[in-house]
Amino acid sequence: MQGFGLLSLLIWLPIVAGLVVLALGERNIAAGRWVALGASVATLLAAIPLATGFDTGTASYQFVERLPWIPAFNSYYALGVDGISLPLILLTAFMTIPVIVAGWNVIETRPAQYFASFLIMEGLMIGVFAAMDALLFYFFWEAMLIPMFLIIGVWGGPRRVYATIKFFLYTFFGSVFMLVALIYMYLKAGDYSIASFHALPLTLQEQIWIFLAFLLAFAVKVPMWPVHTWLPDAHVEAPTGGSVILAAIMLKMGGYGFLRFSLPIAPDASRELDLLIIALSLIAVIYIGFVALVQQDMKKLIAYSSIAHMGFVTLGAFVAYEILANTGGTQGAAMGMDGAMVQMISHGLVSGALFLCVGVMYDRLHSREISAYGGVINTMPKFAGFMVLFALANAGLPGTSGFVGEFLVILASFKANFWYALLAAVTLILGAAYTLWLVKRVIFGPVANEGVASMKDLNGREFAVLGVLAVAVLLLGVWPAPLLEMMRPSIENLVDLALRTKLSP
Amino acid sequence: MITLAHLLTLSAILFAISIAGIFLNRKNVILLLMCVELLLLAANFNFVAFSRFLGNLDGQVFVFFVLTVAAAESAIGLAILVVLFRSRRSINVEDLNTMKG
Amino acid sequence: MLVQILFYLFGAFLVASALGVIVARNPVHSALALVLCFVTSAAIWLLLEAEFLAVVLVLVYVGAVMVLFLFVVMMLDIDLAELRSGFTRYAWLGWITAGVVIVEIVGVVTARNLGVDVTRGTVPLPEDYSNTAELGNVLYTRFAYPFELAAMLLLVAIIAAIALTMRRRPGLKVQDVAKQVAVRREERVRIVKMDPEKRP
Amino acid sequence: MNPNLLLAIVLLPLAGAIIAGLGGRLVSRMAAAYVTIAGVAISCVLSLIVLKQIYWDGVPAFNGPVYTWLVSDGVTMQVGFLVDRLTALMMAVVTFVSLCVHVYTIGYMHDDPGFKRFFSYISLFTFSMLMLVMSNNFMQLFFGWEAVGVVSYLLIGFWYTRPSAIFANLKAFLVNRVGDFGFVLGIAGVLYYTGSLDYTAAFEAAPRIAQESFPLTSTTSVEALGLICILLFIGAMGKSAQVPLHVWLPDSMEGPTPISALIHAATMVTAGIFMVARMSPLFEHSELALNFVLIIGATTALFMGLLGIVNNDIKRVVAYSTLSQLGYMTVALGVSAYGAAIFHLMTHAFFKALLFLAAGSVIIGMHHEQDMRKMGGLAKYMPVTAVTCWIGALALIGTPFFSGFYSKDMIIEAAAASHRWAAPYAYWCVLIGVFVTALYTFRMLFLTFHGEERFRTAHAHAASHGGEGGHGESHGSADAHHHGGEPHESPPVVTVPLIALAIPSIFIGLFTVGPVLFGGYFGDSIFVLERNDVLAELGHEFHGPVAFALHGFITPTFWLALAGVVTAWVFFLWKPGLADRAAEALRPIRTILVNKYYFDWFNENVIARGSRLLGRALWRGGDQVLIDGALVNGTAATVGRFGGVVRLIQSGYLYSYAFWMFIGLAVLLGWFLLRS
Repeated sequence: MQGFGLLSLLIWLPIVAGLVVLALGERNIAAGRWVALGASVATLLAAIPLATGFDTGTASYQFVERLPWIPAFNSYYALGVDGISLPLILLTAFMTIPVIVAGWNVIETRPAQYFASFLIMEGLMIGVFAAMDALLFYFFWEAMLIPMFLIIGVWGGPRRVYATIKFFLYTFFGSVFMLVALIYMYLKAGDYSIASFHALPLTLQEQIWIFLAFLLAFAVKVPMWPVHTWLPDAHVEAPTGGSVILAAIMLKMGGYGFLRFSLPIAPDASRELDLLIIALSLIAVIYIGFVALVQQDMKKLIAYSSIAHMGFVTLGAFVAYEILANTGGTQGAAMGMDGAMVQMISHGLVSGALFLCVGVMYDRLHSREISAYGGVINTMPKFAGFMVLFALANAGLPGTSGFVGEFLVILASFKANFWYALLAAVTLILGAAYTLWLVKRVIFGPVANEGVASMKDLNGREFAVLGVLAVAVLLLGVWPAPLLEMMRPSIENLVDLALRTKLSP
Repeated sequence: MITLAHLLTLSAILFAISIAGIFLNRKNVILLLMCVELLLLAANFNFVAFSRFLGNLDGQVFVFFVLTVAAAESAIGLAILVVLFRSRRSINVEDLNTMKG
Repeated sequence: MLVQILFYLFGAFLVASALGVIVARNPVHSALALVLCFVTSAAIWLLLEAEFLAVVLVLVYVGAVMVLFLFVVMMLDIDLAELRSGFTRYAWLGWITAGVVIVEIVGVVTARNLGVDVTRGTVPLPEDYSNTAELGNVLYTRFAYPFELAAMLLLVAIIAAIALTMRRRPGLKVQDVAKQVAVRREERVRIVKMDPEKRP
Repeated sequence: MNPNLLLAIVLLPLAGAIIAGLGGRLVSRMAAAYVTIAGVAISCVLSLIVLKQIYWDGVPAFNGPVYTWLVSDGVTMQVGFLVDRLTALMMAVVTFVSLCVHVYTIGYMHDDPGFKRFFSYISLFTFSMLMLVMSNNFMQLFFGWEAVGVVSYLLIGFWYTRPSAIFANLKAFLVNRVGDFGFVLGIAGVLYYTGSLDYTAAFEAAPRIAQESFPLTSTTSVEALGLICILLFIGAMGKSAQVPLHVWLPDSMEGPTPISALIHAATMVTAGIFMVARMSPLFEHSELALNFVLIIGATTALFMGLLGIVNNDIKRVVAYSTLSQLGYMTVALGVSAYGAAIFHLMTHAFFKALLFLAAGSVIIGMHHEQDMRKMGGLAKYMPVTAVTCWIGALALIGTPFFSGFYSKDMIIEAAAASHRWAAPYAYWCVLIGVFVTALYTFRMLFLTFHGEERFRTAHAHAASHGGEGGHGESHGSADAHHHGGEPHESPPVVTVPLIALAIPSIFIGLFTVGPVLFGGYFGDSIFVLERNDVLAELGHEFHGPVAFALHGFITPTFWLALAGVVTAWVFFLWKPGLADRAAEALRPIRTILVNKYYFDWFNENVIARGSRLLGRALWRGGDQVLIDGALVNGTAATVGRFGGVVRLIQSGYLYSYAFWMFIGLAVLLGWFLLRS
């Protein structure tokens, strides 16, 4: 029980701070901003002991807290963290600071509420990752939508209402089926704790229905191929901060859900339907890769590239069964899941940074169209350096974090089937194509118009934000060992859970 | 010898005619109210028939109450009619469609 | 046997007058047809030895309600020409459905005898049986409470009808006795001090 | 050999790059130059020491980890060094050529605003190349592979304001990425069979993998080692610009000349050759792969050389010659004469760097004029450049006693001696290649240094730039400022490296052919099966370099080379008109050559435009119409329409309500009746 209350602190500190900022209101927004920044930095500092105190020896939950929440449903306010959720919590804490700093004086309309909603969302997101109780998970999962809905809805671009309603309905539609599955399992298991769900014996038919319910909820969040069309709209219309948080953290909910719920709870159904998921992921990688190639709007292009990258996450998570079928051994299954996890973290950093870059340019020229820019390197050399670095990371350059995840997933999927690896590896070409073509049209070349000529280079605040992210991307690319070491026991435990069968012989 | 079937058939006919009267009529609201009276009469018919054939007086008592309700209903119906006439100058059914969806 | 013939006679009369109510062009004619309906059904009820109700029917309905209808029809100077627009275009559809419903109700009643033996005759009544006495006996004992309620209902109906239709026509010079009595001296008398003036 | 020494060799250029690159105002222009040059110089000296230790002092090869990159699912991936004789040689070549280029750049880039940035890039390049060469596992090899790709991307697009430069660097990076696509699959294959990414594990497992067959589809399966080696070779094709993936090298001439010399002649392009030599234990066990390599190499050697004849941009001619020489090296690899390939790689590095720098010096002299048709008779004005260029040309075409001869002839004879299935085809391609090489090299020499001075008449109609001869050469270079003024010899800081490179171009072959090829220099770093060891057979008749050179005079290659020179002399010096008439006569062939076998057209139209069309179709058709239109907005629209219909029932008329009630009653009764 060491570090009792740390997780609750991590969840409720930002939420309370958000309320304080809200209370401070628009008049003394200056104080509000500093409170917001202080709170997010405090959350990160509070997360440090979580990381250092984390025992990488065991796969069991740590920093566990358990209070009765709704006795009627036998549901507990149970929090705990293990190798899978810890990196994501750290990513959430880490990414909120750049978002707040990025939106410092850029947001004019109702800034207090802007910062408040981000802080509250940070708390809720950490709650999603830390919840050990399914009902609590669902509570945070749905609550998290509201701030995002407001952020896109209030501070978004011209078509924000359409985008935010589409975003909300899409995600909500998916997660309602998940609630049905959770209730069904509660009725069978007696309580809502995820651990008991993992152990709950289920027939194949039940498992398939539950798996499909989870699939719908998480596929929308990932987003997987057919249900992905909300993401480009949401990104295009969201303000810079919103886009960063949406890309950096909210897309990981789907991946986390697959690893935490679908695989352990419905292993046999996963084995039956893994080809479906692999097919969808490969489609996401290639289909979306081509679609990203022809985008004219920078944010849409990066949004589509996130979908392609998240295709790797789902591929990595579900390749274990095919490896078992093909090689008979489980060697490589854990590598796939490692790759999926690292890809999530690195994608959070890289696409978050790319959105910040687009935000920096948007603050100066108020346009997201690629055609509006050209030769930005001439007037903003420092910014161009960062942009090229993040673009290369997005294209998966070794030495940056983008490469680690893709490399591991490709290696693992080769074990499953040569053609999976081949199709997945296509992303090397497509990824480089659309990202560097964007860079060519926007960054390189002669100065396109007087708008670009008038752009000033990065100011201190932006330089700090992008600098921190660049260091993170390079550090994770050059030395990913500690992150993988942190996840190893939990991933191995997850592989055992996923590959066992729940059907009594 | 009159059997229950005869009476029930008769009241069914009355019932159907009154309903037909309601939706066939394009003329005026008064006819509507009259058809409602006729409807209630058909209902009373059944009450009396069953009370007589089952030898239980409750049916007939209930006819009483149906009568009171019918009276109250027609009174208020006509009052509404009068107010309607004052404001609309016509009680043609075709004009009364402001509650359209 | 006579009862049978009478019943069919009255039945026919009843249906004819019901149709008359609907088909009549002039609302007054349809009101009168409705009166005929009530009277014939009272007659049939007499056949069923429910004489008290028959009489009540005639008194209450024909006496009060139909009179009210006629009164309203007469009062509102409805331009009859406009009313004669007749039935809707697809009136035949209406009749067909009415027919279908009749057949269905009869079918339901006879085919699925609802747990009641429909072909039985009426229960023979004892010699000194008086429908009114029986009714009175039952009405004021078991049904006293609903009886009061019915009375209250009628009261409410009366007030509602009056509230709806009562209007003060503007410009009527009407004496308001209450106000006249409540007048005070100051409102009516005013003493004015003036200087004496010479006659021109 | 302690690891810190190796670490120093690798990290010094990196440190120099970071200081020069990110120094900003703290580091002045010249300071940046000196820092990077110092870094590379020290690492060059250290690598020479390592070469001495390995070769002369007999220090055992070093193979150890530096740090663990990551551990995933029992597979430990680490950054580590494997320094044996092969690596030592490569390190020496890379650092020496890089040093020369660093020095040369001071002169060449003297008045360029991106001076510091350029220095940081080339020393970053040296760091990546060293990481690639010295790695002891596939992951770090891939890291070096891509890092080198990125730096060449940055360097080709160095003058980023030139649209043609940024088009060329994107093209280069994407074509390299196509190669890396195959490379990463090869690495995955190695991991699949050996469970680890280290070379040692892979080399030991090679015989076992050779027996296995890899199921490509449920029905067909292919020889496992063959598949892996071909996939790895695809990576090499991307990097060393072999036929289908060669399209980026000519365009990479958009970059400044020093990098054309450093990257696109001496070092980066040879990474592919080095990799295949390093993977010799794998390649040796797979005939399928070696035949594949042989065919690709031979095709590149011959057909790329032909392109050199029709091109008029001096740098592009040298680029095509690099392509064809890379083809020669690949042929050497194909016939299992890995030693010869590396040996040719080394000698080629020197004289090709020399030719590039000489071309660079000509370009400076002609004030950034690259079109040979506007040169001529420069020998009088630029004697040193002319002489060194002559030396480079003679070495290139393989005149006996020059270094080129030893390595190229060795390859030709190895191809002749090898009894591999595709060897005869390779032998003939390589043989004809000698004639073609001589033709285009001396065409270049005669057009630039001899013949009548065309640059004067050029000023008269300076405007008519375009003209025939390789469309797409519109090199409106940003710094092509003034064309006037007499051609002048380049400053010493340019000519000194020329001379420094000219000396090894002549003698290095002579001195090193014996010990390197036949003295068992490579020892265990290159593994060759007995039956394939072509070099061993050649070794028997080899009695010293001089004898070999004399013997060279009577071999067909010498006469072919001479014929090439004579034809070049006839066409371009004696009767210049003859060249145009010949061009007319062979019009159809000429157009094919001018369009570079339509590779560029194919890439741009079929692949690039095709994928854009596919992308637009998928986006418009898939996302917007199908998913968004039908599913998302579609459902919303249908709900709206349905509401519209239902609304009609609320007509407001009393009778219609009654009617619907009545219908409902009728239906219910009917159902009740039917059910009974």
